[in-house]
This record gives sequence, C-alpha cells and structure tokens, in this order.
Amino acid sequence: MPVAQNLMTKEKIREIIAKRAAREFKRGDVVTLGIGLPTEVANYVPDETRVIFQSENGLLGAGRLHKGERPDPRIINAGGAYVEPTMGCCFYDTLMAFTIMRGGHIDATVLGALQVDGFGNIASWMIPNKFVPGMGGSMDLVVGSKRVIVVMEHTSKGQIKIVQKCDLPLTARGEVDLIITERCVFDVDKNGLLLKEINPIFSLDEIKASTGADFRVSSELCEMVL
Amino acid sequence: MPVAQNLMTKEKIREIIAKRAAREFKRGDVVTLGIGLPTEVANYVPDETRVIFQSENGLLGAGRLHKGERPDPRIINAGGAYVEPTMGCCFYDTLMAFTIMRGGHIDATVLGALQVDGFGNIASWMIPNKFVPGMGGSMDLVVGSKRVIVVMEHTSKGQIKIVQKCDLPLTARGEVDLIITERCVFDVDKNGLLLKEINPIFSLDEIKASTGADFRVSSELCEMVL
Amino acid sequence: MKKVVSVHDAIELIKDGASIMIGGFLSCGTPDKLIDELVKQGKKNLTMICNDTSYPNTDKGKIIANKLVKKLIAAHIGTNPDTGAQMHNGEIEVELIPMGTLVEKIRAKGAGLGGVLTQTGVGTILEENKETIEIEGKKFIFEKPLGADFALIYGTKVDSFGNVAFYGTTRNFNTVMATAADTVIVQADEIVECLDPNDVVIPGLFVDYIVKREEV
Amino acid sequence: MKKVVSVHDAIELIKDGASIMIGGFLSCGTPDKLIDELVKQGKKNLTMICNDTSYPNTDKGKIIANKLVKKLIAAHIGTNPDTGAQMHNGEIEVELIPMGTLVEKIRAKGAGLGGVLTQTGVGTILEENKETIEIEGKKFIFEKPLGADFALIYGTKVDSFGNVAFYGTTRNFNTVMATAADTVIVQADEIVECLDPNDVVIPGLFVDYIVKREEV
Repeated sequence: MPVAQNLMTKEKIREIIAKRAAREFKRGDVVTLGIGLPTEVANYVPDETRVIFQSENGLLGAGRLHKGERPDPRIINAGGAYVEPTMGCCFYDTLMAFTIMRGGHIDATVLGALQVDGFGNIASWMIPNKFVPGMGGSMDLVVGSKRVIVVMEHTSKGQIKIVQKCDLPLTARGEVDLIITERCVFDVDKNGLLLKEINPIFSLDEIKASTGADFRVSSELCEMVL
Repeated sequence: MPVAQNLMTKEKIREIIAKRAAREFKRGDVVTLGIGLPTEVANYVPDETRVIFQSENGLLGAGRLHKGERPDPRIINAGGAYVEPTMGCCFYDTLMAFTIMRGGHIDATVLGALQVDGFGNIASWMIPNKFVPGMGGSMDLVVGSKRVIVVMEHTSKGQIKIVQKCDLPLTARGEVDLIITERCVFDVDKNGLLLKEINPIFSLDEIKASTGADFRVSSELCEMVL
Repeated sequence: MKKVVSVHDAIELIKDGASIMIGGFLSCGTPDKLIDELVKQGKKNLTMICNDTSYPNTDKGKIIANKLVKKLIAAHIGTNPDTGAQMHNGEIEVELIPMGTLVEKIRAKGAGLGGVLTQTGVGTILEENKETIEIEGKKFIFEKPLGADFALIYGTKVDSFGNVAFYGTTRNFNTVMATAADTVIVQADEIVECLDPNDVVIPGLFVDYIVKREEV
Repeated sequence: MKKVVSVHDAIELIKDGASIMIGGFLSCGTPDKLIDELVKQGKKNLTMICNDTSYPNTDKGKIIANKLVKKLIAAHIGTNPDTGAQMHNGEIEVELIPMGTLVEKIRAKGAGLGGVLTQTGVGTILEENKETIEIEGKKFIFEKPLGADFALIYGTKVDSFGNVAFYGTTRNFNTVMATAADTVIVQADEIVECLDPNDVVIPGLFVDYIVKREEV
C-alpha cells in the first residue's frame, strides 16, 4: 500500500471522492446517486448549480435528510432514509421512475462498484455465493444514464478494483464514462482508461501499482482538486 | 325488404337496438361504447345496474351530456361531446385508457360495424378509397374487451351487413361475441352464428333472406324484448 | 427554473421539415395557441404525430388546412374531412395507427424500450409488412418506438420547475409525448410558482419551455 | 361501490400456493396490516412478487421470517439478511430482476402487451437463457409479462368507488400491481366517500376490496 494512503482517514478518502464527483455536474443537471458513498456527493454540490436529485423510489427533487423529530414515513429516498423534498419536487411511481432512468432522461449517475475496467464495464451487484443483494435499479440506471460516474476507493482492503477485465458478474457492459477514486480520475473512452487527474500525494508509479488495468496518461494530466 | 321494416322509423330501429343492448350488462360492469348508435345504449341502462362507462379519451365514469349553457371544454367523451362526470369518476391519460382497454379490464364493449360474420370477424374502420376515418381506439378495444357486442341495423340501404365472410378490411379477427340488430340477436360461438332472439314482426325467412351468413336457430329461440 | 418564453420564441425553434408531436384529443387538451403560432410562422414539410386532426380549420385542423404537413401519423382522421381529402389526392402521406399502439410506441421511445408487442391489429391489414412474434401460441405485432424533434403539449397548471398538472380529460397524449421528444414546449392555462408535488402528472425534467396561454 | 371488508376476510381469500404481488419500496407504501394478517393466517408456499423484502422481521420481512414463501421475485434483497440466508441454504428460490424490468413486466401483464424489450441486462448474466432480439443494431432482452393471483397494495386515500390517491413516495409498485392481479386488495390509510377525480392515481375499476388501516 502506498505510504500516502496512511495519511488519509476513511472519512477523508470519502470526502475527497465525493467532493471531486460533485464538480462533474452542469447547471440544472438531473442526477441520480447510488446508495452509500455516492449519496455523500450531494453534500458538496453548490446550491447555485441547481442540480436536481432523482430518487428511483419516486421522487424528483430529493433534498437533505429529515432532521426533525417526527419524519414523515411516506417520504423516503432510495436508501430508505426520510428526506425533505425540495421546492419544485414531485412524486411518481416506479414506472415513471424507470421511464426517466432507462429512457435517457438522467444527465449523470454516480454509483459505487466492486470492479470496473477499461472497457467501461462495471460489476456492482453481486459476488457469487457470497454477496447477492440484487441489482435493484442499478442496471437500468447505468444503461439509461447519459453519463455514468463510478466513485469508489481505489482499492478495497488492498485488493485491486480497477481491473484489466471484470470477472465478477457485470451490472452493465461498456457504460462507464468516468472513474473517481481518492488517488486519481480516469476517463473511460473507446481506447480504454485515460488518467487525467492525480492526487498529488500519490506518484504515478503508485497509481500504476494499484491499478490492474493498462491506462494512458493524458498529456494534460493535472492535480486532482482536493 | 321485409314489409315489417316499413313499420319502424329510423328512431324506432335505433331504440330497439339500444334498449336490447342495454340488457346485456351485469351489475358494476365497466363498459365502453362506440360513437353513434352505441352511445344511445347508455340511455336505457337502469341506474341501479351501476354500469360504469369508460371513455378512451381518459374518463372512467362518463355521465350524461352536459345540458348547461357553459360546458367545461376540459371534460369531453370520446365523441368530443361535453359530458358531466358521474360521482366516483376519475380522469387519466391515453396510456392508462389503453392499459384498461387492451389489458382486459373492460367487461363489455358495444360498437357498430360495417360488416360482421360468423367467424367473429368485424370490419368497422374503413372502406378502401372511400371512407377512411382511421381505427381510432376500436382495434385495441375489440381485442382487449372481455365481451364484444356489435349493434347495427340489420342491413344498410338494403345491403347485407352480416356476411358469410367479411371482405372489408377487418378491425379484428374472431372477437365478436354478440350481434344485435332491430330484427334479431345472434350469439357468435365457435360454430358460427346462433339465432337466439327474433323481433316478432319479422319471420325467420325474412331474417334468412337479409343475412348473408349461415346460422343455426337456437332450440330456445325466443322473442326479442322490444 | 424552466424558461417561460413567448409563443413566438418557442415556435421559432422549430425548423421546416421537423417532426412534431401535438397533444390533445380532438380540441380537448390541445395546445391551440402554439398551433396558431405554428401556422402564423408557416412552418413547412412537417411530420405531425397526433391522435387526430380535430375539426376543419380548428386547432390541429388549422395545420392541415394550411398544408404545413408532409406526413401525418395519427389514430383517427374521421372528424376532419380536409385530412381525408388531402390524403386521397396525395398531398399528404397518412399513416394510421391504432390509438393504443400509437400511445405505446411513443411511450416506448420515452421509456427507452425496444418497441411494443401488441395483439391489436393481428389478423388485419395492419399486420402486412410488420414483424410478428409468436409468444405462447399467440401472435403479436412488433412496433418500433416513435419519437419526435418537438412535442407541443398542453398543461392546465404548470409551475416554474416545469411540473405539469391537469384538469379533466385534458391529459390524453400530452403525458407520453412529453417523454419522447427532444424539445418539449408546454402551453399553460396557468403558471404557478410551485405545484403540490402530489398533484404533478408530468415531472418537470421533461419540459423545456413554458408558454402562457393568454385568455382571449 | 367496492367492498370495504375486514382484514381477516380479505386475506382469507388467499389460498396456500397463491402468487401475490406486494407493493412498497422498503417500508414506504407497504400494506403492513395486510401483511400482518397474511402472517397471522399462516399462508404457505407463496410466490411473492415485490421490489424488496424490506428489513428483518419488518412488514414484507415478516413474510420471509415466517417462511411463508416458496419463490420470491424481487429486484433487491440486500436490506434483509434473512432473505439471503434462506436463499443460500435453499429454503426459498429467488429470482432477481432489475427494478425497471420488473415494473415493466408487471405493466405488460396489466396492459395486455406481449412482453418487454429492454437493453437492461444485455451483456450480463441476466442475458443467459433469455431470448434476445436485435433492433436497429442494438440487442434487447425479451421479458415476459408477469401477473399474480393477488395484489396487496397500499393507498393513502381510497374512495368508496375504489379510486386510490397517494401521498409522497408511497406510489412505487402499487400502481402497476393494481393492474396485473386477478384480485386486488388495497389497504387504505383513509377511506373517503369520493376523491376529486383529478387526484386519482389508480382508477377504481382495478380495486376489488378495501381494508382500512386502523391507527395503532
């Protein structure tokens, strides 16, 4: 493990990733966030960006978590948490949620992954015989979104997650556009991975050693904004 | 033309047909009526039958025509007429209307026809190069309804409408269950037409002469209630 | 916030030759003001997708009367003899599609589905030149998704976020068309700041421009 | 008028071995009282169709905990470890279906369509043993319609005609399930005489029985 990794707490790692992902949205984008780390991205999106968060359980305009004493159990987000709807929000059923998601009406999706590769493949929904939560809405979402942004720790307990070719069951084939970790940012294009940003506390060699897939280095490689 | 036909005005003919069709519904049936003569069927359905009229333009619970001076142009039936919604009605879009109609949720449909035959075929939407209004919702409706009841004058300007086999473009194949004219009532089953009621002012020979299809006569043949 | 624009500016976006969906069942829930402007600006060679062509020289019927249409895709044209006349003398190409199939084709486009499998039309001339698929012994016609460059729709109340609510039987094709066009323009009877989120029928993300219908 | 019945009488209609759809996304919009009664009456060998199995021993999770289910069809079971455990030791058969495909399969049944054509799952193990169709160079998975003997759904306000209205994110699968089951039982937070016809989300003709949720 690179020495620098020890300089970052788990919280710091998540913050770096979420902050960086939050910079990916254009004004007025409709965005869907996966459960877990992706949810934290919302905390760093400036209000003036007016990003609209879509929740697959039937809510366009999901706001912050309910802070009061008596939340309304009839308003939740896709993670099951009680949320406060934002001004201008609306409710709908699962049919409309997936018309929105599969129909190409989501500008960007941010979700986690177990594995990704340079072919844009993503595996995020099962480890056979071990972890089988089901795909939920993730398969539709990844297939239907205009942009798919994977956010995850660069490695998991030392295990490589950006691999030459995913060997876990896929969520979708060839759909990932961007990979953001605490160490770097990769574009995924027709030719594979392109390293475009690097966290300055890591060396290129450290990135290479902790990445299972070949990648090109952008001629415009720059430091990740932390 | 049978002599008896002259005893009936156009209005009387329509009344006989509509009254007879109105006896076909069970309590609480959801019914869709076609434009024209079928619409008049509603006038003879007793309130206590609690039949619910579905209108393909997005109304469950269509009531009588609006009689006031200033109808609301935002509430129409499928014929474009201003209607008064009934107590317990609801509005929906075309998608839901055809989920209801094609999905098998309509108990009975009453519609007119240009031709019908003993195979349950119905032609009602065009006469090539002459009359091409389009099928509107009729094709979905006939395919999706639990029962299809055709109401029409027995002949049109002397021309036979109940034919051996329809030669006009079909609306649907094998979907008609019952044919009601001013002269008689035919069941349509696997073996073809079965005459089950006859208007007593017509003879069996007159029915035969004005019907292009072969038919069986029910052992329980009875007089049409006029 | 969605752009509230003038009817002129909204319709000016449409180029000759564009495909446009227009909501409404006859005159009910039809964006009449958008149509008037379309006629005023004299767009040409349009492909028009709608339930019907209304009545002669009335709302959608004005587009027919002014001969702006090259191709019409509709379920019913019987209420407007102009359409039949133009079809018979070859001025416009008309494709008639069962209403339930038409609405599903549009929905399939909006929902990212590969097409529609329906029994409607099986055993009729509609089956000709169509792919059919046998599923558990029954025959189904395969119909492709149907989208358009523009959708001109009606809304009873529209809020500044683009959310749309309806009154009465005005919903008809407006809801699905909003999901299936590149640019969606809604004519609002009334524009409000914010609708009750439980009353919204078309989520705001589908709407690009809002035009207020001034009372005549 | 629809039948307002006791929860006992409504659930008694369900026989062992029946297929039942249950609305709700986790605990939201889930007919918890109908589920409690299902557990109380100890129905067996059920095929259960739902989005998820909620949390351990909570609403839908109670059905799992009490081992009433032979086969489960769902999109996500990760919030309830009981389900995974029963799946792994072979007590229940689980079919996982992407949420968007599941909702379309149910809709296809309700809408009388022949099936669903979706790109979701293409290139994954979901494609195995499925028919695929190539449409304009893209591959689609064909999925069959999915119905059930019963649908147990939730409604915020239900009127005496069976019309259902919702508050918040409680709609989820309740709307489509109402169209796709032979018998539909709705648990109502509140029963009113007559809803505003513009507020109705599930038209009354789909609902067979209404059960009032008594406040605990």
